[in-house]
Amino acid sequence: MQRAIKHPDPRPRAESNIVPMAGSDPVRHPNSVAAEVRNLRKTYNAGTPHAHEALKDVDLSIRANEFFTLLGPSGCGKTTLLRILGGFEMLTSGTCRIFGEDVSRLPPEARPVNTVFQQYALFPHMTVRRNIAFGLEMLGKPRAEVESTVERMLDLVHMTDYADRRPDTMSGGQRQRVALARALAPQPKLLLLDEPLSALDLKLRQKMRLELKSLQRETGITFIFVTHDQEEALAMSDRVAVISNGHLQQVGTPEDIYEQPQSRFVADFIGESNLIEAKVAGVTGGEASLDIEGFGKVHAPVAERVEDGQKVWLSIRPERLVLGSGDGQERAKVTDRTYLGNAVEYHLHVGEHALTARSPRGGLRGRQDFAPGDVVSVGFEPGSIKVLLS
Amino acid sequence: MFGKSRLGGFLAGASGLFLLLPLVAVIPFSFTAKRFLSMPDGEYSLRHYVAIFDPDTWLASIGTSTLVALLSSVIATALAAAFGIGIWLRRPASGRFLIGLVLLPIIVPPVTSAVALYFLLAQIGLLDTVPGLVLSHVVMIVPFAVIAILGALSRLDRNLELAARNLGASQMQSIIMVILPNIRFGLFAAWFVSLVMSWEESSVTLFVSGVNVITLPKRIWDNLRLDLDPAVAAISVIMILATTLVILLRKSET
Amino acid sequence: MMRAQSTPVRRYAATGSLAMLWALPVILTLAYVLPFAGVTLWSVTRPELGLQNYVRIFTGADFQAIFFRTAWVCLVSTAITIPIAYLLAYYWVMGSGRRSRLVEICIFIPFWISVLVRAFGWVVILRNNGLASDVANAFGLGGLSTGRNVWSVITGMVHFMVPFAVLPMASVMRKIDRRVLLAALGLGCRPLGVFWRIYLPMSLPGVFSALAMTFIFSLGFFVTPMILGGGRVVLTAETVFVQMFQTANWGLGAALGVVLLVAVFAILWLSQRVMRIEQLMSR
Amino acid sequence: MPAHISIRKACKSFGSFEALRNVSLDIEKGEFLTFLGPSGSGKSTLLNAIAGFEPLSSGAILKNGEDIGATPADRRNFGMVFQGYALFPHLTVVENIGFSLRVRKVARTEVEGRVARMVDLVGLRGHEHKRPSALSGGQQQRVALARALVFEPELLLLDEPLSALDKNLREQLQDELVDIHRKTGTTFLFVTHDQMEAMAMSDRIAIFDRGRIVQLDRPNVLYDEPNSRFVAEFLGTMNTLPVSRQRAVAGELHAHVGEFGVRAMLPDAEQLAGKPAVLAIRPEKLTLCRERPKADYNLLPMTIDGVIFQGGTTIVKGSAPEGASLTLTTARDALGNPPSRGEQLWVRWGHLDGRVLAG
Repeated sequence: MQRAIKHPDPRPRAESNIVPMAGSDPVRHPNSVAAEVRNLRKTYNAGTPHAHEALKDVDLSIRANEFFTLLGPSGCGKTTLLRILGGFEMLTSGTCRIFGEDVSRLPPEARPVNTVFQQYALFPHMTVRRNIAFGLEMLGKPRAEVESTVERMLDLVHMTDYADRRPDTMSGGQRQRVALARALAPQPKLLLLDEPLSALDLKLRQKMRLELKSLQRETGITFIFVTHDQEEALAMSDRVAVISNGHLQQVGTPEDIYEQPQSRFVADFIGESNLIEAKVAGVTGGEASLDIEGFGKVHAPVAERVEDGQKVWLSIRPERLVLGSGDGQERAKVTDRTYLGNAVEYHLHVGEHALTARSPRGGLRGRQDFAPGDVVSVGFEPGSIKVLLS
Repeated sequence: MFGKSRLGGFLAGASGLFLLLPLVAVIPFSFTAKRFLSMPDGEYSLRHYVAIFDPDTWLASIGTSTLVALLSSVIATALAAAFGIGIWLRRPASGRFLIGLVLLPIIVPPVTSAVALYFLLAQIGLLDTVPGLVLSHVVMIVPFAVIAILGALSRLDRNLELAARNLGASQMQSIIMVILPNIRFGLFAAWFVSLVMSWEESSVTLFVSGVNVITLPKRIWDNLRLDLDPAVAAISVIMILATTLVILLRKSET
Repeated sequence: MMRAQSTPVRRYAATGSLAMLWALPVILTLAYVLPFAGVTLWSVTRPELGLQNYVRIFTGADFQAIFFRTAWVCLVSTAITIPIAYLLAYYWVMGSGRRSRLVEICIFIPFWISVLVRAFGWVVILRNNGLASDVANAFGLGGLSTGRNVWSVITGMVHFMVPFAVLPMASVMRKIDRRVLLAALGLGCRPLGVFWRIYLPMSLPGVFSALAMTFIFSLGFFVTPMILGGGRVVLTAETVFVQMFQTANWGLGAALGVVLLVAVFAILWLSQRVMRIEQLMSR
Repeated sequence: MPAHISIRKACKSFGSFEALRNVSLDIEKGEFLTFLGPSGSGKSTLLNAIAGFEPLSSGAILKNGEDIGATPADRRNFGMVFQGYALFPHLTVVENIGFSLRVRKVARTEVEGRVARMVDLVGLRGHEHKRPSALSGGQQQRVALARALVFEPELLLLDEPLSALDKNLREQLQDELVDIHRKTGTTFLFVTHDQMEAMAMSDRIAIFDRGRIVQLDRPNVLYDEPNSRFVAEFLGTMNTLPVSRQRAVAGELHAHVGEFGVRAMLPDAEQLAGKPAVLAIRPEKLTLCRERPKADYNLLPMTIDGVIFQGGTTIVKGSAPEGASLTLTTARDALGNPPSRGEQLWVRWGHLDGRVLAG
């Protein structure tokens, strides 16, 4: 697909960095940096009483060919960051580079970047075919090439049968595919996706996750995906950046983010977590002994320096709590049981703390079932306790 | 990013000025000291403002216009509210047709409406009477009230009425306790628009009244047709100022 | 499921709501639609039974001249009104805060002011020895004819129509999703191109309704031409007035009213056809 | 004794569209019953008919054996929580809650007392004099609930009341709703299209499809013993394997998927006579193995197509013989290191875990 860029591109961006050198297409190069922001700040209404800092000193670099996700609750700044990359929003300070070129001052139409918008923003007065051709026509591609690329795109997103329909006659999933095709047709080096799945229903959303991921693999284009849905982020991404309140909280692979959260925010936002306050009762080697009030002592590895008596937070995932019949030492009372089909969720009272445990049903192993009022023992799978300082 | 072009901005500014020009141009003429319409030649006077208070001519017409406008706007608003709520509640199959019917007086050329109303009032002997004028005004302004009320109702959650019924309110109770309070701004807008429209109504009024009943627009019309009395300028300035004030006040509220 | 919306409640609805619904249509039918039927009757019975009024209207050279003048004035004033209104609507909807507020005030002050007062304003400016000729004299353009002529009438009509034409355009423009414009920019289209290729086509439905409205309104125009034309630029609507009250020719006036109404409905029908065709055509 | 609420042969059509086709059902006093189905399946139509907003085309609605089909909505005494709440925007919280008592002309002091008790029940202390627009989504939801319960209705109808809320709040309010149901003892009739919500809250669930109730039972029965592919797939993910050479042997089905033998319980051999069948297995019942396990049946090779990390669990997608695609969920570290795309593995399952469905 990338080979298709043969015709001189009339836009200024063409001269600067597209000219493909034999064998070193920058888009395909696995180690190059696709997008990079340094000390990025964005303040709305600066200098007025309504000043609002949407992004505070963000440093981030996104590798080429990566499926990268910006994840955070609504209003955290992730969409602002995406809009700055797309050129729809001016940054207040810092730099923003795309494939090495400083684009901080470039208007959106001069950036090698395309965007899939939240409600798709398809042109309602044009057919699917004309929507997809739009970006190619803007590049001044010859007619024959436009037509063949459009056909290829229609095929890629399985919309050939709908080529002459208008967007308002199509379902959400179909519009979604057209928006993708339109954004991919001009072969951008970077594709920005602004919560593109949020308007779809659950089953369709799950299906589109897989389609998006395989589309990214097939085209090799760097995807920057914005979402507030952590499940979506974990399922599709090569790496995830968790953003909260304009700050970058943590960047890593989905496994990293889930297994090694570095703050209470990340532990709580990504998946479910039991967060328990504890006091450090001693450190030996890399392992701390931690005192949970009303429960007892537990042991967990600590990476950072902690001192005796320091208050810390423990994060334990519900599926890593092991419940047994109540003959152990650690007693907990089941207060509620919720049936979830493929799992059962128990709400427990352990001393002062309310915990949630989830026990998958099925498989070949039998699992014990408990009812509200039962007294059970609580154990932790080894390595399941994560010590958090903030 | 959009709406920032210089040339476009200049042209839009020029268009805006074109709209305000005749309104501003009237102002100096109202202060002329002469008896006829002219620029004040270094001599300013308020005599034409004083003339407005002549109880036999201008003041009488202002009184007539006020009476007719108040009556017809209240009647039009009540009818429009009943109609709008009826459509909203019952959603009759003939809804589109009925709405088209009550909006007719906007679409039909005013002279045609005027001829029809002239015919009606001539038949029932109400030509050149206040009741006849009120009836004509109600017909002409009711579409504006209907538009305002249907607009307010379209923003109203249908479930509100179902909720009220479900909680034990009868249909009348739910209209009075739930629907009307929630379209109160639409009701006010409907009343206000019809008040202004009736106050300004000139085309039909010229046909169906003019000897015994003389509204303010009719008196202005006569003056413009016969001699150009500067009192018209004074009246105009007052109306322009009042309108501007209301618009600016409303803007500063929002 | 669309039909699901239309039946609930009906069975349990009280007769009260039925009376509320029908009060206005019944009154309007009695006070407006039926009298119009009477007018139609007048047009074929006065002064005597027959179609002579219509024959007179469509064959008389005087009436033909009036119709031709009316159509010409309507076309010209519509053609001037639409671009001005589009510009104002665009800046009202898309302009930055201050600019948008200024435009809004410029639109709404004249909108709420009586057509008589506005016509009077133009009389002051355009009459012989008025402001415009003073200004023209000051620039040494002494011979510039202003006063009561067709251009005065058109000026006044445009001034009256612009605020009305702004409203339907602005309401369509307001519904244009700004992300669609951003999408076009992002696909490499320059801002001016975005306007021509995306914004203008998407705002066309508003332009069409403004067109139909302006044309219909100007057909029925009556007060403005009479004041600014001063009897020298007689249009169809004014002729109705003259026939009814100055020559007491009720049958002829009624027939003209019927003709105007038919013309208006023809335009409405045509404009709806155009809208439908516009929707069918894929660009 | 007649059932609390009975629906008898309810039909409803809108023009040519049949929204309800011959639906019958009994609602027991005090239960939490959920109507679950995709949009347009008829669940809301039936709810509206019960509420009295929409008359049935034919059929009857009985309350304690008495036909209430002709009773208008304001005389039925059923509470309702609307989608989007339909709170009266011009009234404060207490005025909203007290509305039904005011139209019933209940004495003022009594209204105040009952409203105050509802305010406590739903935890809205301190918000009594706010307008709905000043409340959060969760608080509005609570007002709607209090408003519908204050006149002690015999039946509370809830029309997708949680659909407008975000996930965390929704889960919290699910717990609160179940709690309030327990405290008041009112019969709850809940409509939703969210199967997780339905399973977490309900005593019984009626599953709607194209105007019919296709299955009505307790949540765990529906999940474990669905009577159709529709129910199975609507309640979570279900793998379906096309089987061949099927025969019934002593209450079991013996069949093949390609070359591999499979077995499953078959309580009712009649139901399948002559029809093509599929073997349905929930993703969590499949176990993934790197080595071929020692078993004669219920064992298939699988090529991994994709691995989707979901935090607590991992979803593995792959293809099995006969073009079947399989989805399974495993604990994160069930295999040591996670499987990779293209890898060949084995899946197995217990013979109580598969179900035979007509396909």
